[in-house]
Amino acid sequence: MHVPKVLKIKKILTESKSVKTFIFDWNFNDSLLKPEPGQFMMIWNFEDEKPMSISKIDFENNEIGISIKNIGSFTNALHQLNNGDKVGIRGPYGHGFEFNDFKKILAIGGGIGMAPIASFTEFAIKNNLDVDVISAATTSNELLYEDRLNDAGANVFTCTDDGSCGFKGFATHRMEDLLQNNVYDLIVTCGPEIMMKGVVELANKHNISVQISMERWMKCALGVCGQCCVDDSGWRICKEGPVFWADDLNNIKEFAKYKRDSSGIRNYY
Amino acid sequence: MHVPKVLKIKKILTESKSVKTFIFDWNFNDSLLKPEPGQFMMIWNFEDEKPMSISKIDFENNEIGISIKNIGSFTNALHQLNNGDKVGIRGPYGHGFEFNDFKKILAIGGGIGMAPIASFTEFAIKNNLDVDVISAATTSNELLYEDRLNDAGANVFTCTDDGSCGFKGFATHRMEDLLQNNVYDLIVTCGPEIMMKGVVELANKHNISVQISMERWMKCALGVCGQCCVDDSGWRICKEGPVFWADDLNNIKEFAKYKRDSSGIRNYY
Amino acid sequence: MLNIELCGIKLRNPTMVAAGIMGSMASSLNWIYDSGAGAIVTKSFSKEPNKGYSNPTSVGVTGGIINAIGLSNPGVEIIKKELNLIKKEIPKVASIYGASPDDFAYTAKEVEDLVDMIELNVSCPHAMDGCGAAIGQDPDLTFKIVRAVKNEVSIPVLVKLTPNVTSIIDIALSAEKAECDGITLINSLGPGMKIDTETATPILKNKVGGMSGPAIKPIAIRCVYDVSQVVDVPVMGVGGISDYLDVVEFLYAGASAVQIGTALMDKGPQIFNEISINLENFMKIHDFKSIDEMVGLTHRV
Amino acid sequence: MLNIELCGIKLRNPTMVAAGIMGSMASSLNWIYDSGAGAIVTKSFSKEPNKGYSNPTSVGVTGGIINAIGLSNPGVEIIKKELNLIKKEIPKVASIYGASPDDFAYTAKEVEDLVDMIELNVSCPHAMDGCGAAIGQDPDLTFKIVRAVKNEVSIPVLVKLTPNVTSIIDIALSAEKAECDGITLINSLGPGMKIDTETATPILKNKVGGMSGPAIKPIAIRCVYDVSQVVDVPVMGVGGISDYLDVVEFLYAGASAVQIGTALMDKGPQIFNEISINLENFMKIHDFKSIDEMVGLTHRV
Repeated sequence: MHVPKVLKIKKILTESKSVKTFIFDWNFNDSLLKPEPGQFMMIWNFEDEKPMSISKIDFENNEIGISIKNIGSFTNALHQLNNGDKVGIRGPYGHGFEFNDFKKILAIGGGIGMAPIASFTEFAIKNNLDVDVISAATTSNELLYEDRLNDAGANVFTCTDDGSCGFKGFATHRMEDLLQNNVYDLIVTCGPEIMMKGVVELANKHNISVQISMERWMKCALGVCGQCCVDDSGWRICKEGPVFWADDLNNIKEFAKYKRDSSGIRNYY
Repeated sequence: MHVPKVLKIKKILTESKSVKTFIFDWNFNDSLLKPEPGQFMMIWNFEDEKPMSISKIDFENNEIGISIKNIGSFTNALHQLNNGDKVGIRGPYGHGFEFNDFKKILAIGGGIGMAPIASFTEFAIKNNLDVDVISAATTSNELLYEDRLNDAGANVFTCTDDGSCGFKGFATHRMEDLLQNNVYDLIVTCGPEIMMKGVVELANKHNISVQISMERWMKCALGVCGQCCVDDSGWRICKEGPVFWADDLNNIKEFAKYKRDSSGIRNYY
Repeated sequence: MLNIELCGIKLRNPTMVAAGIMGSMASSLNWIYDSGAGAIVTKSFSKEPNKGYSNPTSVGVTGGIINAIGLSNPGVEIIKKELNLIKKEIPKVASIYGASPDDFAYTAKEVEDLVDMIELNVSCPHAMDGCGAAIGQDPDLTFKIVRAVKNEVSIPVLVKLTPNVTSIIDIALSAEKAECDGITLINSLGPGMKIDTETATPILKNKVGGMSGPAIKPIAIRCVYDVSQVVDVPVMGVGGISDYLDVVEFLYAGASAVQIGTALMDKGPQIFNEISINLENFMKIHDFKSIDEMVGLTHRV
Repeated sequence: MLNIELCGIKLRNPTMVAAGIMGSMASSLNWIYDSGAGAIVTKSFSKEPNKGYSNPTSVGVTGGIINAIGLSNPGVEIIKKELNLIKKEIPKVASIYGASPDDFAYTAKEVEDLVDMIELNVSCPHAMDGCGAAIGQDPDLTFKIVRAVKNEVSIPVLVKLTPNVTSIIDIALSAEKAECDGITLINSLGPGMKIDTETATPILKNKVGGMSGPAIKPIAIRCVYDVSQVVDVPVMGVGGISDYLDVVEFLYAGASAVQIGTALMDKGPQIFNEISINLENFMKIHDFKSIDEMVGLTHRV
C-alpha cells in the first residue's frame, strides 16, 4: 500500500502542442488499484513526485492514461521519456466524481483540466448517460480530446480564447449558449479556478448542481501532512477532494483566491 | 493476530477427579479464530502460558471448552479459578485431524488425551460418521466424557488400568477386542506416547490408518522458536502437528522415546 | 468523564493531534478540534520559512509509512497569523524546532501569548541542518535547549523525544533536570528506508524517513512505560494509535495524554470522536471514574 | 547463478535461516537446508544450559511479533552433539553468546571444528544477566569480545548488531577495527511492549521483547545501507524478509547475504525454495549474471 508501482510506459500519445498522454498496463482486478474518474495518481520520475489526473481508464484493455502538460522542469522531464522507460505510479487517491442518478451532463474542461473530464466522460457514456463536453483551450493546437470524446459518443463543443478553433471566447460563454438549448441535471468541471468560479456562478443561476475538481501542492497524498488543506474548512484536497460539490465552496474560501506553496506560504492569484 | 484474547470463564465443568473443563464464549465467525478438532490453544493465566487441547467446539452455542488436568503448578492455578475469572486464549494453532472420506472411526483417548478425542468425536458424528470411542484412564474417577459422548451418539467403551470401571486393562487390550468385531477405516488417538505406540502397532497389524496427536514443550506456538521441533524430521508440533499420520512416525524417531525440556535438553521416558 | 488537567491546562479529553499532522493551518486544526480532539498540536515550525524536502516525501511500509517532509513550514511570522485564527477555546500546543538553544527560545517567545503550551521537537529523524534527532540524541544539548526555552517563557514546555537512542531514559532524565513540564514519547522511528526493486532507487527523496503507524506502537509503549517510571512530569504517548484500545494501552503504560497522527490517513479527523465515544464506554464497562485512574495502571498491577 | 562466496565459504545461494529460528536441533536445521537455504545459523547458545524466560515468550503485534525467549539453550556440550548431526555438506554458522569476552572465546573455541563460521550475538534485546544488547550498545565491549574470539579461533567471525543504538555505524566500525569478518544487521528491534487492555498486564513474561517481522524491514534496510557504506567486510541483512523482493531490497542496500526468520511462521522452511526460484527468475528478467552484481547497487545508481 502506498508504494509506487514502477511500470514501463506502454504508449505515448501526443494530445496537443504541450500535452502528452502516457499509457500504462494496469491491474484493475486489485480493488485498491481500481481508479474512479476524478481520482489522481502520484507520478514519480525518480527525481520528484507530483499528483496527476487520470485521463483514461480503459477497463477493456487494462490500461490507464496519465496526461501531462509540459509546464515546468518535472513535466518537461516526463515529456522526454520514451516507450519502455519506467515511471513510478502511486494511487489512485482522492474522492472522485459522483454519478448518483444523473441523466444528462455537461462536462467542462479548461486546458489540462480536460484530463479528468475525459475519463469522466467516457465512463459516463459507458453507463448510458448523455454527456455534452466543452473543451476549452487558449488556442487551437492546445485543444484536447475532441476526436476521442466525439468517438466515445459525447457531443464535444470546443472553444478557444483566440478563436483559432471552434467558438471564440471563454468556456463560460460557450456554456451560456448550451444552457439556452439544453436541460442538464449535472455539470462537472475542471480547469483554472477562475474559470470554474464562472461555471459555478452560471450554473447557480440556472439551478444546476456542479462538481468541481481542484488541485493544490501535494506531499504525502495520504491525508496526513496537511500540505493540501484548504481554508477555511481545513479539508484535504487529497482525501475529501479533489472533487467537491459547488455547495462545498462555501467552506473553501481560498477557492479562486490563493494557494499555498511548499512551505505553506499563501500565493494569491 | 497471535494476541491472547482475554475472556471470562463462562462455566466450569468438573469432568473427573483431576480434570475440569472451562467454557468460554467464542466467535466462530472470524475464520482465523475458528478451531478444528485436534488444534490447540495457548492458555495464559497472567503468570504462564501453555498449550491445551480444545475439548469442545460448540458451534450452536458459540462456545469452546478447554479441559485441564491438574498436574502441576500452572494447571493447579487454573483449577482455582471461578466463573467470571479471566483467562487469555491465543489460537487456535496447529494441524488438526483430517476427515477425508472415512466412514467408521475408532477414537482412542488415554487420560487427558481424551480432550481432543472428545471434540473430534462430536464433530465427526455431526458429520454423520460412525464413531466408537475407547476412553481409557487409570481408575474410574478419572474416566472422561463417557456420558457426553454417548449422548452425542458415539459408542463409548471405557477401560481402566485397575478395573474400577469398565474393562480392566490398557486401551490397546480394549482395542483388540473391538477390532475382532468391527471394521474401522480410521483410528485416531491421543494419550501417553507409550499407549499411542501400542495403538499404532496394533492398527498396523490390522492395516488401518491412524492419526495420532502429540505434545511437546512449547514457547511461541507460532513455528519460529524451534522449541517443539522433533527428531529427526525437525517438524514443529505447533505447525506440522500436533496431529500426524502414523506413517509420519518414521520421521519422528523421538516418539515414545524422549522429549526436550525448556532449554532443549532431552528427557528420556 | 474523559476530561483531564495537563500541566495546569484543562482538556476535555486526553487526545491531541500529533505534531506534523494537518497542522500548519488554523483551518485544519479547528476542524480537528471540532471533530473531538482534546487539544491541537501545530506542525513544527521555526524562525524562518522552510520548504522541506522535494517529493517523494512519504511511502508506505508494512504497518505504517515512512516520511521525510523535512519540517517544511512558513516560518514563525506567518504561523502567528494562523495561531490567531485558531478558535480561542481550543487548547493549543505549538511544536517548534530550531538549530540552537537561541533559535528555540526566540521562536517559543514569539508565540508564547498565542498558545497554551510549547512542544520542543528535538527529535525529527528527517530534519535538515542538524535541527532534528541529532539534538534529541544528546542529553546535554537537550538540557540546554529546554533551559533556554524555560528561561524565556512561562507557559508549560513539553519535550518530544526520539526513540532512536541507546537509552531514552537518559535523555528524558536530562530533560526533566532542565525542568521541562512534560515529555512526549515518541517521535517517528528509525529512520527507515525503502528501496524500489525495479530501479534500486531509495523511494524517498531524502533516502530515509521517520517511520510511523501501528507498527511502531510496541516501541512507543515500551518507551512510555520505561520513562514514566523514572520521571515525575507527565508523559504524552504517541506512536501507532488507531483506536481506543491503543489509547487504553498508552494510558496503562503511563501516558497522561495521547497524540494521534498517522491514523488520520484512513480515518480522518473523525477518529477523535470515535475514540472519545469508545473510550468513555470502555471506562464505564471497566468501572473507571476518571482517566487519572487508568494512567500508569500497568505499573501498579 | 545464486551462488556466492562469503568470507571464503561457498554458499549455493545467499539465504540463511536467522539465529533463533528452529535452530537448536540438527533435525530442524537439516530440514531447513533440505528446503533450500544456502546456510544454517544455530540458535544462540552459551557455555552453560539456560532455560530462558517463562511463557508468554511471544505475542503478535502489527507487522510482526515481539518475543523474549531469553536465549534458552542446552549449553555448548549438548549443542556440540547436535552440530555433529548436521549434515557435513551444510555450511554452518554457530551463533554464540556469553557474559564476558572469555565466555565468548571459550564457547567459540569449543565449536570451532564443527562449524564454518561463528556469529557473535552481542545484541539480543531480551537476554538475561547483561548477556545481550547491553554489550552491542557499547563499542568498546563489542571490540573486546570480537578480539577475544578472533584470538581464539581461525574461522570467520561475524558480529550481529542491535539497531537499538544512537549510532549503529559507530558500533560497526568498532567491530571492524577488532577485525571481525562480517557484520549481521539487524537483531530484533526495540525492545517493544504489548499490554493487555483487559487486565493492564504486559503480555510477555519478560514485559518487553525484541520485535521482528515485516514491520522492522525499513529499519534493517537503513542499517544495512548505512553500515555497508562505511565498512569493508561483508554485511548480512536480516529483518522482515518474507519474499524474494525483500531479498533484492537487502542486496541492493548492500547486504552480501540475507537471513530469514519470522517468515517461517507462515511459510515454513519451504520459503527458502520459493525465494531461490523467484530470485533466480528476477535475476534473469533484470539481466543480472551474479548476486555480486546486485550487492550494494543502490549505492551506485
